[in-house]
Amino acid sequence: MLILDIVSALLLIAGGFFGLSGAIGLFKFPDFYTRVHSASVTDSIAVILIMGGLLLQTSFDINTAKLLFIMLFLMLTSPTASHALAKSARHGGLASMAEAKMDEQENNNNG
Amino acid sequence: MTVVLSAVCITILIVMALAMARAFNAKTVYDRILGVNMFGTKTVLFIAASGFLMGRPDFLDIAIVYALINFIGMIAVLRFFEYTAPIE
Amino acid sequence: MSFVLDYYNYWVVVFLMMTGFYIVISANNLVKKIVGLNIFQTSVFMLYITVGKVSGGTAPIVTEGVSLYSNPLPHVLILTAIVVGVATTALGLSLVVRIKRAYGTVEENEFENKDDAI
Amino acid sequence: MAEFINLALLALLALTALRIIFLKDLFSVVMLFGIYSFLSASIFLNLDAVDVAFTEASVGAGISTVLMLGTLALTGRKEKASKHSSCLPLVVVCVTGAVLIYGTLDMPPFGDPNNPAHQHVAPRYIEESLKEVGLPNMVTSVLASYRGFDTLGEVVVVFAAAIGVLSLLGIRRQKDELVADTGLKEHRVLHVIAKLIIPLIILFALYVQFHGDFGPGGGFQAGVIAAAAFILYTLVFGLKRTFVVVSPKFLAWMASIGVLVYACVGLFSMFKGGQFLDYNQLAADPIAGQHYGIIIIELGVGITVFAAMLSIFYAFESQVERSNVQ
Amino acid sequence: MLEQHLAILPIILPLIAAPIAFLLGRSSLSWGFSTLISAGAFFSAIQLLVVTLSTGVVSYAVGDWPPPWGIELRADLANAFVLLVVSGISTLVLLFAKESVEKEIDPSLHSHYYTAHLLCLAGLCGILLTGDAFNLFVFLEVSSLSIYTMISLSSDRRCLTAAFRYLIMGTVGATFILIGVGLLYMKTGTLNMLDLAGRIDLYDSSRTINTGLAFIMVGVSIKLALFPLHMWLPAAYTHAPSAVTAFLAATATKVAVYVMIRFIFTIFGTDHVFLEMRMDIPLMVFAVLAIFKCSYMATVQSNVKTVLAYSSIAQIGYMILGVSLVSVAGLMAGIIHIFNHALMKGALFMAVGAVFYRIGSVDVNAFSGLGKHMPLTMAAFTIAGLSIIGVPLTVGFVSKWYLISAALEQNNWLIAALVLIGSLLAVIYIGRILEAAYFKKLPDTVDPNNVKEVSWLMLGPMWVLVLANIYFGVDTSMTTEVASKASQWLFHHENSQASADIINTLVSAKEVAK
Repeated sequence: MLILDIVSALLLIAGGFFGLSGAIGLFKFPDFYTRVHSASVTDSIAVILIMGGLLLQTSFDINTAKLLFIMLFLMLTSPTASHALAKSARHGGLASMAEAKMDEQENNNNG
Repeated sequence: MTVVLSAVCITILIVMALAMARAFNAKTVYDRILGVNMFGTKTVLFIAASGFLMGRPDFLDIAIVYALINFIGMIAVLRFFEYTAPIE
Repeated sequence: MSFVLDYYNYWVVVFLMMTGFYIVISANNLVKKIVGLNIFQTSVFMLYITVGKVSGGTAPIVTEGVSLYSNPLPHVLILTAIVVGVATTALGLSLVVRIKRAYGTVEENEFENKDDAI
Repeated sequence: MAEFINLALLALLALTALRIIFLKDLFSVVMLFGIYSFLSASIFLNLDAVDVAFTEASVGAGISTVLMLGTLALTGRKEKASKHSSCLPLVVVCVTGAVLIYGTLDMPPFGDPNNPAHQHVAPRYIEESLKEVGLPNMVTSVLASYRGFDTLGEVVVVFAAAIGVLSLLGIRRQKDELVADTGLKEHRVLHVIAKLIIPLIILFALYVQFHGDFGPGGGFQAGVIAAAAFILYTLVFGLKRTFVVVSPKFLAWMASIGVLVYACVGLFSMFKGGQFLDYNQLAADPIAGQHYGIIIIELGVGITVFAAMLSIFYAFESQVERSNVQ
Repeated sequence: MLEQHLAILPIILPLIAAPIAFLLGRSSLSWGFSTLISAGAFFSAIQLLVVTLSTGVVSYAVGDWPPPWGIELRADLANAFVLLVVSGISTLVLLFAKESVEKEIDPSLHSHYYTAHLLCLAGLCGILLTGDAFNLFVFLEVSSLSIYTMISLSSDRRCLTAAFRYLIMGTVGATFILIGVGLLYMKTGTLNMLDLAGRIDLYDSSRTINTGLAFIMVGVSIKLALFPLHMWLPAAYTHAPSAVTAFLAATATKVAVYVMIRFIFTIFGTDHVFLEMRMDIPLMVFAVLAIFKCSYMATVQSNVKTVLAYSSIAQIGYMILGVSLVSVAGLMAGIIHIFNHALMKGALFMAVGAVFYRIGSVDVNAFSGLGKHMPLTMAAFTIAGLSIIGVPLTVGFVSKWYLISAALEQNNWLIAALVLIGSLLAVIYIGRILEAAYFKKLPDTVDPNNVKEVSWLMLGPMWVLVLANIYFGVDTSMTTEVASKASQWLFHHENSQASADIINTLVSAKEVAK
């Protein structure tokens, strides 16, 4: 029991850490696409870790099933949402940092 | 164990606050959407973790609803955003 | 201090209610008015739920080993009120859509005729 | 810890509300409203109101937000600066707020088990409902049985809203060639994932419908979640393809039939010699009668809410697609 | 079998019929069906009034759960009387509506209209009969949502902004009521009105209860369009379809007035509201302001529907004035005026609807020469108009008479004089329209051959109301008897009854707790 608790605690703490780092990335990264990257990748790992940690706390009953369901659901939807968002931004003409720089250079060259 | 769970809950709350801050002040509207989405997924985790913290983990149904609604909200934002003005 | 602890919840809720109410009466855009109305109502729901809370109690679903439950009655009332709220919101928003089509604007100060204004 | 979480959530809530006042971009206003709704649902959860949290999350954050977004797609997303002064509203609000604060001063302290609200009517629900109605979830017992008449009224409100929205906006079938590109056509990944998870959502809706007697959930929440599944389908694939699955005409019938199912349980119990909505009359054993009654009326509620919410969404979505085509 | 269910029939009949009317779909089918249902509700209301006249109170426990745990319906003389008006007017308006609706509303929306009408009727009956404060909120919203729908059915685009304004104000009002009820619940732990009445007495001077009272009063005032909160009413009445205006003007605000009476007299108690909180002073001030300001506004409008809408607000002022006199006679005048005003305004708006049906406009100028071309309609308008002014032999006179005598009973000469002056203003605004109708010629732009009397289906309900105006103006025994009994009962009986009931409830609560 103790080992399970320790593993669970470690997973939870790691999950919290990744979540936090993702949130910081939301502010620190230079352009939108890198920020999506930071948010979505850490999101997935945090979901796996925290849900995993909580799974070990259950006594393998309906709650375990529900946790697995949430995990499956989030693993399906969260990257999809990020993907769709990035795609929309691309579609809507939002430039990445590199492109913005290139545009700027072109402008400078032309001007 | 309670200590760890409390710590995790507080961490997630901080992450939620940060995501909210992003949603409050964003350079582009996409950033705002990103913040809102992150807020949603983190709330799911928060509900799940706080359920265990409070000792009534049988309310995970609500976390499922959150995950579901968050996704649908995201899709709706993207869908209807197509029709409105270009980026800020 | 205990006075503050006993009441802070009510005060925050009152603050939220008034924020929503302020948006309803001051917003120029009709959609924002509806958003304000929703905030106002949601905060009122929070007042009810605050009333229903019993310290140390848990959710009112019978479970073994639990003897203290929170009060289920406010929960029932608010379930009803939430659904009523979304019904009103839906109707209000569809009116906004029609107003946009009929007048070309949803800004309160842009209706040409004073009688038409909201 | 619960107090701390409560305080933190309230603080976030207050910040969100304040931010909404000053934002002029309505798209962001609506998104923040979604956050507001989520946060308040978390507070409900933290204050033990699981069923309310369930409903607020699915109705407030889900349906309301989607409808608002749909409206914005039709009306534009910028609020123009208002010219008239904001003095009078501020005065009105301050006076109202001051009166309320004055009112709080005599309120019973937060969470005290000796408050009058916990002493008078509620104890019977808490202590007797398991014996009298036979369900562990007291909220469902009170909602469906003790205060079943309220719930009937609530179903009728939803029905009335659907009638109103349909009369205002109507659902029009588009001509085939015009609706070639509705839905999020570009997003291939989304198509696959949506097809994967929609069955899961409907399964979950059924679980919520029939598990409401034992845990959080019930007809309203189930109806809304089922509607949400079809809303997702419409958002991704467009109205035309959803109409093949669930036609608006069918929904109109469903919405009416749900109300009738509910009301007919009441009529039946009158017919059996009891009062309106007296489920004890439905079977020889009162508890069994209560159980049948609650299952049937929850089904009626679920049907009406599903049909009404989905038709309301159809009405908005068909407007959006129409204006987009033009 | 139906005897024991009398108290719930007026609510559930239209409630169950509404979805059926929607499914019927065809205009004439759903019209016929809803008229029948409304007539059914009317007959059960008559029966209910008869029963309450003999037994006093009819209590009905929905779901057989005893109050305060379940929801109780409680019919007494006062609400059975208002119920009679509401269901009666609803039936007449539905009869009238067929042709008017065919002219004014898009054919595909007719079944929506009848459904909304039935839902509204169910909501209004629910508000009147329920004995539970939260249930009142639910039915308030049922009726409000269907009213917004009905207003917005008109083809005039201005109905949309009118409906939206009403929706915002109405929802704020309803939310205020919700806050008030919440505060009361917080302090008393109950929602049943009788139970509340007894428990509020225990906390007479609690700040929470007083705040709750204030919020409920403001919320209800918005719903009944008391003077400074009336902004939604003129636009809503002006731009709604004629049949809807006739129905609303005669019922919706009256029901809200009754709600106010109920909250004041049976829940909070006169001592608390009037002696302690001095609510009678603001009510009286606003009522007098309503009478003058809105009667004046009525004299300067060019749209006849707007004139009548402002006149409605002024008339609501008379009702509230009666309540604010804090006497049995004053309350009785208020209740009589609820009944009488429904008769007058119903007839007036039906006549205006008939004019709109023929002319397509309701401007004062459009009435020119109609006295000759639509004699029956204009005769109806004239008689109902005289009733608004308060000419003897009409119900308007009866209302004014009782109001003035109630004021004089307290030696309040000022109020009596103000009521008389208010009537003079009514002479002006009704007179303008009558002048146009009888002393001006039909404008040249209108072909006289097209302007003829409307059909009997429209004239019939109108004249029923007009004859009722005269009948109840001459033979006042029925209305005054019911109103005086009701007001005496509201003033005295309920208090003693409540305290007796509360003791019983407390005893049984203890038993349950054991």
